[in-house]
Amino acid sequence: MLEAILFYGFAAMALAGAFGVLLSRNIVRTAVWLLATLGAAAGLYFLLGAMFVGAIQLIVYAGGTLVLIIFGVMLTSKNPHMRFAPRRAEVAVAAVVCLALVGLLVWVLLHSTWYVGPIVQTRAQWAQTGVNEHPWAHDLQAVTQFLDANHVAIVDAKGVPCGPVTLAGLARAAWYELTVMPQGDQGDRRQPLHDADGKPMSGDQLLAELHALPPQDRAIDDAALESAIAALESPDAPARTVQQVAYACGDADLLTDADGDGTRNIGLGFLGVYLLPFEVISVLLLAVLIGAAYLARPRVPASGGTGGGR
Amino acid sequence: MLDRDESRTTASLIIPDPVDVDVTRDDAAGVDSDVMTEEMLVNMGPQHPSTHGVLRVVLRTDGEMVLEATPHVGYLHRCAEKIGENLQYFQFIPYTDRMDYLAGMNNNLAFALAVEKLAGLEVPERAQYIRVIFAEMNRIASHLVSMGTYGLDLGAFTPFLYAFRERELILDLFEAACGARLTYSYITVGGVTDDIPAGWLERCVEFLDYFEPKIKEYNDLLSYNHIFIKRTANVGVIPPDRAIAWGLSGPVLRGSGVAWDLRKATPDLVYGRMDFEVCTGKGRMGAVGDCWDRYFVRIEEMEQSVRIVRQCIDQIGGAAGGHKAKMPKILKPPAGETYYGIENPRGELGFLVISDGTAVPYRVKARGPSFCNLAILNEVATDCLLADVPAIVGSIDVVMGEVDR
Amino acid sequence: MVPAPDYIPLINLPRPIEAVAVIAVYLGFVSVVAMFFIWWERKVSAHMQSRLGPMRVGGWHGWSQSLADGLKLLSKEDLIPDEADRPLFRIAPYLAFVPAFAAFAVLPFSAKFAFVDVSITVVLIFGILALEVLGVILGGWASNSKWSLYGAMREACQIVSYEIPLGLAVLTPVLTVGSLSLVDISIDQGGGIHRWLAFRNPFLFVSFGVFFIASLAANKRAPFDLPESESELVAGFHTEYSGMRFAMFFFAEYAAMFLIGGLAALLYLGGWYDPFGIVLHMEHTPSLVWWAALAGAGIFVVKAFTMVFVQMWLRWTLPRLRIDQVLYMCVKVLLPLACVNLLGVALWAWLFPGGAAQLAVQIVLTVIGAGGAGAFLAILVWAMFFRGRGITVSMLKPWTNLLHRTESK
Amino acid sequence: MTPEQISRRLQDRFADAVRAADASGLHPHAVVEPGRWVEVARFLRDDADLAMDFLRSISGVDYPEDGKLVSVYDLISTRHGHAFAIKVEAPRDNPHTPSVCDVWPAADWHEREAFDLLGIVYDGHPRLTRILLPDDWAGYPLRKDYEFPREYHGIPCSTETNQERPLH
Repeated sequence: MLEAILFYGFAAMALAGAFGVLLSRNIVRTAVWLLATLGAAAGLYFLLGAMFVGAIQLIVYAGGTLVLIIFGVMLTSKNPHMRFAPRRAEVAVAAVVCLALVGLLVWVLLHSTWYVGPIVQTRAQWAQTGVNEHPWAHDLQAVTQFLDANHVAIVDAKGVPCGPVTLAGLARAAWYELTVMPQGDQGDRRQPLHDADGKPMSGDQLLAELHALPPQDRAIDDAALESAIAALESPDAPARTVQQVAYACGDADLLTDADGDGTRNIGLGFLGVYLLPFEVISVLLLAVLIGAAYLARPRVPASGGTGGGR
Repeated sequence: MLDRDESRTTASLIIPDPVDVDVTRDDAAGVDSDVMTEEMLVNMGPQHPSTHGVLRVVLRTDGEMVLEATPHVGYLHRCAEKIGENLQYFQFIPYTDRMDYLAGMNNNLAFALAVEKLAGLEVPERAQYIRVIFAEMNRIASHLVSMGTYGLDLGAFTPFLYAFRERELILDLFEAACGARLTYSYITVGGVTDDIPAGWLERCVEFLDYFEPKIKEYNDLLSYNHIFIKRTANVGVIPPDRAIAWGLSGPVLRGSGVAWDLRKATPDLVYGRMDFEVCTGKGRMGAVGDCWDRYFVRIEEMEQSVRIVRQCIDQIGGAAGGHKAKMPKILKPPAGETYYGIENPRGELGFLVISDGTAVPYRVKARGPSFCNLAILNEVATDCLLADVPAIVGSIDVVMGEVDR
Repeated sequence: MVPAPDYIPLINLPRPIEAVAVIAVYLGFVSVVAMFFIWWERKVSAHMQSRLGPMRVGGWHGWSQSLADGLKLLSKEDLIPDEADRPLFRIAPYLAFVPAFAAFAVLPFSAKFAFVDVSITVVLIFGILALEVLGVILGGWASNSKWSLYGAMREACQIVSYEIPLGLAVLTPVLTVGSLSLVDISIDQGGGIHRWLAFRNPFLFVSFGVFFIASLAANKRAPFDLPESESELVAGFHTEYSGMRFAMFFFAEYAAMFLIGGLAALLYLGGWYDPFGIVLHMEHTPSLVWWAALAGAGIFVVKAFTMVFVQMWLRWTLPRLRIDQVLYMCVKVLLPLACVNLLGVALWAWLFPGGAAQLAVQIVLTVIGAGGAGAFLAILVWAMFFRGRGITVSMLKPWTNLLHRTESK
Repeated sequence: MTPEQISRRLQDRFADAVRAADASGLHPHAVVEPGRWVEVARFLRDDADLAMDFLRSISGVDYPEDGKLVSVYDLISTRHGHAFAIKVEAPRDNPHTPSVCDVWPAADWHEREAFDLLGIVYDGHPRLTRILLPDDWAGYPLRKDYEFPREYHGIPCSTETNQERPLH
């Protein structure tokens, strides 16, 4: 319920901000409306659980770009009430460009496949699945079946199926095999994976269970499972922990989503798959920096105010 | 785009009324590639925390860069000179107090000496010693205030309070001698109004012993503070020849390395018998004649004043005569004129007194040191940053009462 | 990857209600602390300047002085300059006020009292603090006075340029610990003063200095308080503000001071762990887990207060820097230093696996760091109690013998 | 150099320009022709023996009975230490005196003050405007026959109806 309110609120704020940017005449007012839009975008990112991207959005856009816009305005504007009076031709050109953009946006909207699968990513979405407990709060009894490549159905201690949990969530629960905190503390949310008699499940036990699954329950194709199990049983993989099993079953970046908000994904993405574009952008920014430094070079020799006879 | 020169000539200090500027019209001449920051006329004063008193400096700035700084004075003008033409000689003494209200004793002394020279009066030796003691103590008090407010101008709040803690003790001594703490009128024509109370000299020595280590404390706290040096060294440099050409005097002149001190150049009273050095700026932290030098000259002068007062206190025992010469009921100096200048804490305070034989002077002209020192502000403050203007004004140490008279 | 302690909700209510309850506690605590700082700064600056500071308002040492200031500001007239940009003028104080307090949601006071335990709390704090700049800039721009315009311009270039060294200085501990979450960083520093990150290796030692200086600048404090420099710009960006709006700027500054103090404690000075490893031990014994949380929170607050005291100490001793010196220091001194530290820490982690040599380095640095701080404290105590007062009583003796003045010596 | 030597040196250098030189009194001075005053000033400053490089003050004095406004220039040499004064007279009704701003920049503000309070116009001064009084103030206060204004911009100035002349 809260997420719905927040989501629509942020969306409305973003739209209002965008219109504000279009309609307001005073340049500093436009900057404030832009702030509203960027803030709303950050809010949406947070709602999506992408905390890192939301924070970076705030830092870079709201804190950086916007400040520089206002700073530029302050230095160069003749007076605060400067109005824009665009000419007829300019309005026309702007209209054409905008319509083209809108068209592109609509096309993308229509053609993209909106995967509306029961992916459990955030606590918010988990709440919608009717279970108001935190997924990790359960005594995760056993993995009953694979729902799809990335999800398993889990039965808790009382045998009640607690709905789809991502392997990531499973790995996270296992990740916190609590060497520090004793298990079983009443308020403890992060239960480790237990086996039947209450001991934390080890990698081998999970492996055994996955083996024991009847084929039809295995949504994952056999080849991947076999290869994973083979890799696990190879002599040089001594400590088979749950997350290694999860890692073997899922695809490469399964484990990477362990902490749930994608920072690791972003890092791997930037330095892994998309290294080249990342470097190109940094070179571009360097050029911008040098340009700005050149533009703002001091025309009057600011020799630290030595003054003296003129 | 408003043409740049047109905005320079309009001297209107208020922001021009909103104009519908068609930003997109690209007239080739107006817009050049660089970032065109717009010049502003900024009014620093007359109500401004760092212009000592009611000084107004109109700054033409381009961003943080100050292109021109024109001081406007006259907000504290009380036409003291016109009043001087309607008062008897000794009645004008209280007016001299209010000129440089931080160094009342020195102002009285200047006028009293001018009138005594005009009237050919001979002041007893003891009175001369008392006058030198009070003049030098007032110099210390005045330099303390200038050191404290200079710290304030640069953002260091604490030295101001330490300086006033010491100044209070001097004011207590003055209060014991003449009852007043700011406008004393203690030194009058012919000597001093009253002799110093018993035990005053011992308390004065006690103060000097307490005060001497304090100067070292100020140096550690402010003078050698790295940020203070960064803010004042090489800022507002006045070369010696320009200083003399502009008629600067006092610590401002000596800060530029010119060893010109009226206590040595034209020694009056008992200054001849005192041994003290003239402290000049040596460019220790930057160029000779920068703000730091002017500031440090004042600190060194405080030490010299302490030496002078100690010597006076030793020698006053042997001095003959009372505290005041025998004065006629109404002083009618012979017709004539004289100009007499002495070394006030801020520079040369000189009085041109013209008498026409009656009991009232024909013309009294006061040459205020701050009036002359302030004139160079425009030349020094161009091409400096906005934050340097308070530093330069503070180092020139202006008292508006003396500028506007 | 050090496993984080488990996370216990304070009260087992459904999430939103729990959130509201915790917000009330956090904001209440933080605003009381901010009020305390206002009073404390006046007392600290007073005693540094050989005067007493507030003594009368509300009894002992004028403890309710900041309350009285708040009420006074409330009753003051809220005037808006006529040529000002009305809506912006009104928004600006909120934009400056809200981030300073919002950032506390993410600041963990102790293992248990981490209200929002997201694994990237450091980045979140900087995201939230980035908004504060806008409040000040809009405030300066909207009040349509030349002084506030200068204040806003200085604020813009100072804060934006100091975010880079600050960010890098924060990255160094994150790099050593390997997690962006403040909880993990603090846990890594448990178990004794030698494990504190500031003494972990020389690069971190220097990076603590860089962090503190950059945080002073980012918080417009002490030698970097150019945006509201009284002696040049009258009152900088909040020249035209009065009444409650001014109080918001004022309040936000002190809350941000507490935040900076907290961040310094968490990132470099061992979070909520005491110098002797007691709290870590308590956290391990199941029965004392709750007491460990409370003790941890207490130690964290004490550390934050000491850092705030150092900020105040600097304010009342150092004069103000000029804007070009501030930027020179940022670009030419702090930035290269921060980069070198970051590189150094990475190399250190790679070349210096640990063990005895690492422990030796830690102990040496602890002696230098803690020893230095202890020496300062000793001088402070000595100066307060043993240094002669200077003004002898006889100097202040009243002048009783004024009447019978001696004629001659 | 003693004042007598200075005045003698001046007189034989500028026989026609320097008139009555009274070197004996308390205020040794010489009266100089306005026409040649800038030339004499430059000589005073640049001459090696005189080296009067420090202009202490310029005081305007009003002598209504002689009908002239005198500018008194007090000079001193920071090199030799001797002081000397120069007087330049100007008629009272249309007082014009050449400005010595380019000889001694110090004269800038002193001349503006003399202009402001006595009305002596200094030709050649870069910005001869009022310095102490408001720009639109009428009259020159330090003149003996100055009539104190009844009010200024609505602010009542003086209540005495019949203002008696100054004491002399």
